[in-house]
Amino acid sequence: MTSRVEETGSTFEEPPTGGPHTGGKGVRRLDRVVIRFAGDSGDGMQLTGDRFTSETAGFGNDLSTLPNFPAEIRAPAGTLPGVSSFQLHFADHDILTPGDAPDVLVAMNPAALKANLGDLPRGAEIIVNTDEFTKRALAKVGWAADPLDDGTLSAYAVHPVALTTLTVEALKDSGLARKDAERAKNMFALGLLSWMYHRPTEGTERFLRSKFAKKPEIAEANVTAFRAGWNFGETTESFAVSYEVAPAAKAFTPGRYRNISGNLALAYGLIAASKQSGLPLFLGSYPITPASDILHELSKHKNFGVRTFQAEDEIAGIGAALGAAFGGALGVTTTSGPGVALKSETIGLAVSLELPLLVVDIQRGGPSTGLPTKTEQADLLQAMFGRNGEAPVPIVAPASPGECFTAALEAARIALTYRTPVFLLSDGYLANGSEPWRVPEVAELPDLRVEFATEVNAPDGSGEFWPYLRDPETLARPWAVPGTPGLEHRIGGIEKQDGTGNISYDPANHDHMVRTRQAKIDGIEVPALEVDDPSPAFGRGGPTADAKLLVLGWGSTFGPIAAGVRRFRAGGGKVAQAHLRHLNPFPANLGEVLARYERVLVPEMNLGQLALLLRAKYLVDARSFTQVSGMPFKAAQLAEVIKENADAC
Amino acid sequence: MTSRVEETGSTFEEPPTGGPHTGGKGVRRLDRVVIRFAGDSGDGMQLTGDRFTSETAGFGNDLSTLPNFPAEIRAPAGTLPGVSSFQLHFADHDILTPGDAPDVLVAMNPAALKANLGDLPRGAEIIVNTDEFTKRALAKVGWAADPLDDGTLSAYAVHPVALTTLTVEALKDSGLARKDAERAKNMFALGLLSWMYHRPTEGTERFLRSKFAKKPEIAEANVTAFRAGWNFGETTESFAVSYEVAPAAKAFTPGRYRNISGNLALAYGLIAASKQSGLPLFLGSYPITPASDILHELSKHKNFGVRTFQAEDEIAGIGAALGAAFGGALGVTTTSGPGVALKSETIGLAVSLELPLLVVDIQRGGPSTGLPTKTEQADLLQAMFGRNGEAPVPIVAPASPGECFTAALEAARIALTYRTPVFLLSDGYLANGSEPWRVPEVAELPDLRVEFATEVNAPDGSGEFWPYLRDPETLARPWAVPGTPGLEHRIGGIEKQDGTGNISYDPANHDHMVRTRQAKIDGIEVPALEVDDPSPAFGRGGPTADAKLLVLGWGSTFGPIAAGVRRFRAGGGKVAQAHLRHLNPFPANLGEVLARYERVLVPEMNLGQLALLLRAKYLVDARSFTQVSGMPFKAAQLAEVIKENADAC
Amino acid sequence: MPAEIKLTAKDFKSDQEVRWCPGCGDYAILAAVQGFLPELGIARENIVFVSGIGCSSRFPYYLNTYGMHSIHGRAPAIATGLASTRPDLSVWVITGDGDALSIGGNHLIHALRRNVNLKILLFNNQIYGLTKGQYSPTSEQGKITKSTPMGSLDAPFHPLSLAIGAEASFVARTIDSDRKHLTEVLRQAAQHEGTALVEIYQNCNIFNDGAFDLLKDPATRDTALLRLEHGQPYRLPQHPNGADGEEIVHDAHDPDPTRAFALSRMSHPTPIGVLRSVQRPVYDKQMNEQVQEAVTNRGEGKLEDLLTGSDTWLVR
Amino acid sequence: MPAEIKLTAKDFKSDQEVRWCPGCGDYAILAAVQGFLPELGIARENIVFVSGIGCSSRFPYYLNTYGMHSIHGRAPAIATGLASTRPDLSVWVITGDGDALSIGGNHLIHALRRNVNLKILLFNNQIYGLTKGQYSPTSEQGKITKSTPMGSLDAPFHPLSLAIGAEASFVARTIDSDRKHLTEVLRQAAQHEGTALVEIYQNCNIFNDGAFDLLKDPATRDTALLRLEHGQPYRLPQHPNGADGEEIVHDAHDPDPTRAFALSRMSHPTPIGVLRSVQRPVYDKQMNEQVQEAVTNRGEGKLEDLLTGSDTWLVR
Ligand SMILES: Cc1ncc(C[n+]2csc(CCOP(=O)(O)OP(=O)(O)O)c2C)c(N)n1
Ligand SMILES: Cc1ncc(C[n+]2csc(CCOP(=O)(O)OP(=O)(O)O)c2C)c(N)n1
Ligand code: SF4
Ligand code: SF4
Ligand SMILES: [Mg+2]
Ligand SMILES: [Mg+2]
Repeated sequence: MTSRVEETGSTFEEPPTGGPHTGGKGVRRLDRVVIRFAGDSGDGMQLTGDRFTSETAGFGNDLSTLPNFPAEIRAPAGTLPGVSSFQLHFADHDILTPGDAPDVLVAMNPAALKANLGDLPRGAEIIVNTDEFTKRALAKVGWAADPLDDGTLSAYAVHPVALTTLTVEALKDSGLARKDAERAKNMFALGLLSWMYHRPTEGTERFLRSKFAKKPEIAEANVTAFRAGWNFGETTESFAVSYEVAPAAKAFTPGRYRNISGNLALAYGLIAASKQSGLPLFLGSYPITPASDILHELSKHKNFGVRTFQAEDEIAGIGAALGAAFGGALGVTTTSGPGVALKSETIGLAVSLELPLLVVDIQRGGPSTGLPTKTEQADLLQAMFGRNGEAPVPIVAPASPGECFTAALEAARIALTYRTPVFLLSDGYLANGSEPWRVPEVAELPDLRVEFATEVNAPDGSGEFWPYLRDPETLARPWAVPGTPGLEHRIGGIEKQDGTGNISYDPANHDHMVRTRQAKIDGIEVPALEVDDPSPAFGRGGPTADAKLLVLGWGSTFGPIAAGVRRFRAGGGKVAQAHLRHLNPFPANLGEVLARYERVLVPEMNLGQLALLLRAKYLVDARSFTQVSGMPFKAAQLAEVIKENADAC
Repeated sequence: MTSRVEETGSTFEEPPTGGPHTGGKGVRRLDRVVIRFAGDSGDGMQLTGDRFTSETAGFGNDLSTLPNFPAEIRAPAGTLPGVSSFQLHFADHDILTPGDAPDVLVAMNPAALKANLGDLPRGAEIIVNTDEFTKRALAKVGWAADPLDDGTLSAYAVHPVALTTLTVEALKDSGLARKDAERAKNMFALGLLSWMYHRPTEGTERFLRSKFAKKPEIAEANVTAFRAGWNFGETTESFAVSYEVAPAAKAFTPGRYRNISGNLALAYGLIAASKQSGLPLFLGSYPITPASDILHELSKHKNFGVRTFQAEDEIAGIGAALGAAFGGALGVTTTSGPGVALKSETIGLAVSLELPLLVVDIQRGGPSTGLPTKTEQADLLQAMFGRNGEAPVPIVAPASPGECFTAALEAARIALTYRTPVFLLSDGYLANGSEPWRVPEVAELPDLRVEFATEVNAPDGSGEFWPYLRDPETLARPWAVPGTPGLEHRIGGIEKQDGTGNISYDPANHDHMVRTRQAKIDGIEVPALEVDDPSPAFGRGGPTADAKLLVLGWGSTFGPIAAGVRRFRAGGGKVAQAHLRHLNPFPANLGEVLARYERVLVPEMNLGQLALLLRAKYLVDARSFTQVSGMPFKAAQLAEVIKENADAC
Repeated sequence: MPAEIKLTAKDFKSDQEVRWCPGCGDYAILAAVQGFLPELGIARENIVFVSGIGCSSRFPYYLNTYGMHSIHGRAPAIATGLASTRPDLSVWVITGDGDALSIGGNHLIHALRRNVNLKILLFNNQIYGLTKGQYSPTSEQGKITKSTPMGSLDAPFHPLSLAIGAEASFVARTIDSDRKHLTEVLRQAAQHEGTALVEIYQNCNIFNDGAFDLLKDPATRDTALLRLEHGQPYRLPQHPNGADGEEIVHDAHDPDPTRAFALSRMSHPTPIGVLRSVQRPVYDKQMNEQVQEAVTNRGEGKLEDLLTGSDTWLVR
Repeated sequence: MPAEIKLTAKDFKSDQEVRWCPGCGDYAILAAVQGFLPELGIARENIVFVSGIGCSSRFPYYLNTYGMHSIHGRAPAIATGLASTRPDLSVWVITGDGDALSIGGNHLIHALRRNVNLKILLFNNQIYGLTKGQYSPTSEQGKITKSTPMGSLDAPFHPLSLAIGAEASFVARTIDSDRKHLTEVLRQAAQHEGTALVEIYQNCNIFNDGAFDLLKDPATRDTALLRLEHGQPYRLPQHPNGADGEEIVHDAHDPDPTRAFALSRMSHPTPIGVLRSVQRPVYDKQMNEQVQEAVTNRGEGKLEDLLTGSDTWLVR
């Protein structure tokens, strides 16, 4: 998800050539593969996917992942609601999405097969754990006959493997109880797939040994199962060929890379912001899916001076963060939509106090409890307007997992410079999805140092300190932290006189303050919107672009939109693409960009929230294309819509 | 504020003629008067104003009032922040606002005089309580010299009266301590003004006797002071003339009238909705200014089966109301902006549960604690969007105090018909302001009876009950209340399968449910928007109106806007006016109405929230005129803006 | 409600597939409740279960009664509105240690103070289950969890101490695995007029497995548990000086909550059973009595009279 | 903080005009606090007052220290964040009976449980003042107010019982008009490490005048009040049977909260003074110790290392 190379969606092949590691077995080269691991919530599919991902990342492919699991911790074994899956797309060139449809499905039981079959294109390979295809298990998902031999799968290339039996067999000397031995079957599957796709193996073995350091016998069992899986592929007849996907060398700008998920990148971004600003990081948070992992990650890094406070509820979480900000810390609260609703009143207080504060919303399916583990973009208008009175708050939104890092720094910049709460809108797809990420040099990071007020400032020379005397440039008020002699002052949520900050019911002053708070946010400097428009004329001061359609998005839809745009262009289509990282205020050039195109298409995972803001502000007839299914867009689907809209121009 | 007669703003006079009740003193006839009573928070100005209002209402004038008081209970005596005032506009014709500027100011002390002087037009009459003009009192408000004799007031007609002394004098035989006697000085002032404007007196005397029934000596003292004030006007030389303002006969359609404030009308509307629906009324509420009076009023009427629950906080208030709704009650919660913010999450649950619920927001100055006792319209977008996920909620807004009654019934109609939470947006100005109100016949009131589900309904004939099987017309789901045999079911905030209501994580179903909930709200039937456009062509199927400007408002700005329109038309200007009572969904004809005019002007007491919705939905370049001062618009000011905009057409 | 209803546990099973982790203590509690409900002799349609959010709060879906799976921490507030308007119903609240004591703490203590007619079953597994294992307000100090890698710092609540401090009229404790005891406690809670809080020690075998093993293991439980029964004697633990603790006859009805409070602090042994059960005015009952009284004294409200009021005039 | 600071009450008066009703008990408390603060020997800039919303919560405006007038009920949460990041400050919370016990109940009990280093002054006037006189969670049952014309139904909280039930390490009660006693209690609260809850009976002469007259009237107060001092004996009230109540030596430091709880229930006489004051780990202190420990064990975090992690590869 780094540069802009073609993504065709086709999978070309070459005549088999013997690869080093195979005992004379056929090897094929592929440019990209989409694999989906699927099993019970208890089968460890997420772990399996994670491991395959790190090996793949380390190997140098570009990749993108899509974990997908139920809200229940362990829905009952063998049931459809209990199915958990992990999809991974990796390639020898840069890619943008986890893939529309799997080329390979690993199904650990009938439920996993049934739940995912619908997504498979004909010809896809299926690896099934035959041990689980018992009458009872089949009945549980409403299969009267066994799909493995009633022709249900005739359209696919099926590899039946007795994963459980083979795993238990491989571990017969491990001394483990059968039940425990069976647990390792996901590692057997991982080993098999690692062989099939020539993945490195050391990392996984290292990982298993450290993960189970306290239970060495378990560690060994998993390693053994993992190797057994590999050898099974290598030696048995069931698998005739294995596949090579070359590293995506040209997809990456030079540098050191790692694989990173959105929530991890966000946590790192917050720590970086703390370092760069020189302010201690304080997180006040209440656990909620899919935001909890940020709390978990930050609580690991106390040696960075990070303080994490697991509050009694969301209101206390943001309250404590605001209190910490009053004391001079970088105050952060992390949550998801329902938590934002609860924080609304306190966000309004922060607007009135004009203190820096980061409010991180990892959006999930709504309304209400909604779909806690699924993704959505439907909190944009809540972030814009979800408070009493006129209470504007800036909004930034990352476009990819890796961008969550920079978004955190940018949110901090705005909060600290303008003394305001700032929303960072991520979502479940970015939070749990991952991609290769170039590790930035610390030297590249922005300088976020702030100056606390240390001197009295009353213009009337009274020698008083005026907490609301504003910087004429930014309209920011001074930040005088407790402990600073002579600057003792009181602030609160009641309307106050501009300048002195004293309580004021004066009508003219209130009107002035309302407009000043708005002007401060409207005046925030944000980078101009970049447009990807290959039109020859474009950008070189020539006439307006010859592409007539602009596709404009925000947040996690970047990948699918860009992939859709590529496909359309690959077919010779003309379209421009732009993606907003700042939703409030908008980039200054947005209006002018919109005006350049005959038609503006806005794909969103909501009912058209950005479109509403664009229409209201620029009176442009922005067209919404919306999907609110809890799942990301698919590239093919967007390519279609882009075509329709381009043709209509 | 009833029909549509001219309001010129001029005050014509006639040669003095002896009126019956005056000892040969001059009497003048006026068509309208604006009086403002001003004093300390402790001086009882609100009570004084209320009494003058009822007498005036009973006398048959049209009237409109504007109470204005600080957030503190009793800010310290004699200080500017402590000043409390009550403005009353009454006339012999129908009027729309409490008046832009007072013709008469009653100032009980220097602070009251200083705080209000700026609002007085030259020539205005001022009645001051000279007893309070001591050095200390003057110093308190920063007056070195006494404005009564340093020429400060030369532009006005000043009546210095020793109100305190005269009151104490009048009560010397009452046996009251001087301190208590002084307390009655507001009644002395009321008596004096009642004489000046020929107000009836019996009502006030009856009122005082019942109010102080438990303390007869206090009652008598107040009555005595009241009469003393009257007689003072009648007998002394200080007042040469008194004024008559004839009843506003033609302003009122025939019927029985009473004076009513917005909060009282709203409380009555809720009780009426309960009666008309046959559902017991349950209010779950937490006190907050300016909404508390609805809680107070409803708690008086338990004999209507009304249950009021003073909750531990706003969240519990709406939670309890929602629980009551689940049980088959008419559930209501009342609050102001900060409370709405706290209720956001539960409103989202109500959207997901699709249960009827009324959320009443008496808007006040924001953001945060803001200006608790001042008015504002800045919660519109919070009501529209202040929840996680796509969670549409209908919104109704009354345009005058009396309309709060009908708005409550209309909100109940929508909630009960469509099984949805509904917002009712009133504000501080409507809540505390009052006007004459024609008491409706119960027979005129809408029939709000609902049918609870009593039968299983599964289309598959399974004999099950499906809680989300919708009415094809309204898309409303059945309301099956506990206690109904055979319809046992479970509902919750997690996404559910349409029809069965079972938990569902199915992507297609979620997309379907999100769109269905939206379609249900979009499909709500609301009355078409009426346009007041005197253009000859207009309405009679002729070409579009010849007025080029449409002034469109919502909520409490109706009065000032209509008054402004009148003034502009009085000057021969052409302008159309329309006022929205439904903000979500909009009336079906709104788009067509907007299209008819060259320009649309939207005055709001916020930064343009309705304008934003109009621009987004209709791509019309609606122009905002905004004032966010905590005070209502003035007619003159709007007449100006209307003129500018009309001229620009 | 029909005079004679004969229902069985099966009648209270809903058609929904139960989705807790295999081995979760919630299964045992569900079975016990389904087994107990028929005893109440209350028709299914007159029973309502309201829950918040958490693994435990999925409970209502599995019962064939009316039910609401609401939002996190708010069930007591929602149930208060329902119980206040529908005194004919038997209203139960299902909640977890996070749901009831963390985000929902305020609603819980106010429900207890008001003594609304609710039966609150608090599934205490001393962990946040649904969000995958953060420490909760009942987790022991120093607990290592995802959110507290160096150990939690907060002193846990004693839920029953908090309840008694909040004027609770009925507080009890029982254990998921002891069906007989659990059922007996439910029986007494159901009979109680007003808010009954029942803390149920529940094993989360995924994120906090074995938290209550000491109280369950046949080898240890007899010494680890103090079984309270009203009117029966119990012995206080040994004094530090080795002297025997005094023997006390348990009086659950003691108007003075002090003893019950002392019991709520004990951990070795851990008292189970009904610590406190006293009669005092019930909120929803009184609310409805006030309505009745108002009707009796002032007559059924007439809308005309209300709207007209006292101060009107006629326009012809 | 400078070694030697000599400040006077005047130094703690802000330039803001005090806006309470004439005669409000808040004036006396303000005077007492301004009179007491110099004693602390803490520089003004190192003292912070955080309040919620209510008449009482206007308090910080009148003190020349740092202050925040926040939102209704949330002061303890906000102060927790401040105290946790700034252990160098002396953080005080000002709250009312509605602010602390109604909307703010959850934050209060959790602050007490955590034992954050906060001094919480709860102005209990048993009424909602700022909203003009509705009953509060401490109003007596049956109270007639604007919102309860037929009398309130809720059993009031005993704030100190609730606090003790919530694991409070320091609870005390005093009276607005008794400056000497109020000051002495503030003194002990200030010395306490952890959360100190001080309930101050405060007269609202507008909406609940005379609520505490019995405890103030020289004629009645000596019998109506039970003045507690650590180490000093007090006598329990007479038994119903007329027998004298036993004499007990007050031990505020008793680790077992049972006796303090019993005292918190007493009303005739009403105990004032410090009911409970025990040492236990302080939340913010521990939080900072964990940070220290992490730094000591793992060294100051290095951003490069963090970002790089263990699993990287090079692209040339
Ligand atoms: C407003 C809100 N905040 C947070 C969450 C996330 N959440 C769901 S359940 C839960 C806590 C669960 O713990 P507990 O109440 O003990 O129930 P258990 O799962 O242990 O049975 C949390 C924090 C939520 N759903 N809603
Ligand atoms: C979120 C919110 N809800 C309600 C209110 C209204 N309100 C302000 S103060 C208050 C209660 C005041 O009572 P208390 O806390 O006892 O303080 P007091 O005025 O008696 O000192 C209420 C309900 C508010 N300001 N904010
Ligand atoms: S996570 Fe724990 S509490 Fe939740 S269902 Fe699984 S075992 Fe039960
Ligand atoms: S209303 Fe009561 S508490 Fe508030 S300032 Fe006045 S007297 Fe004090
Ligand atoms: Mg739990
Ligand atoms: Mg109070």
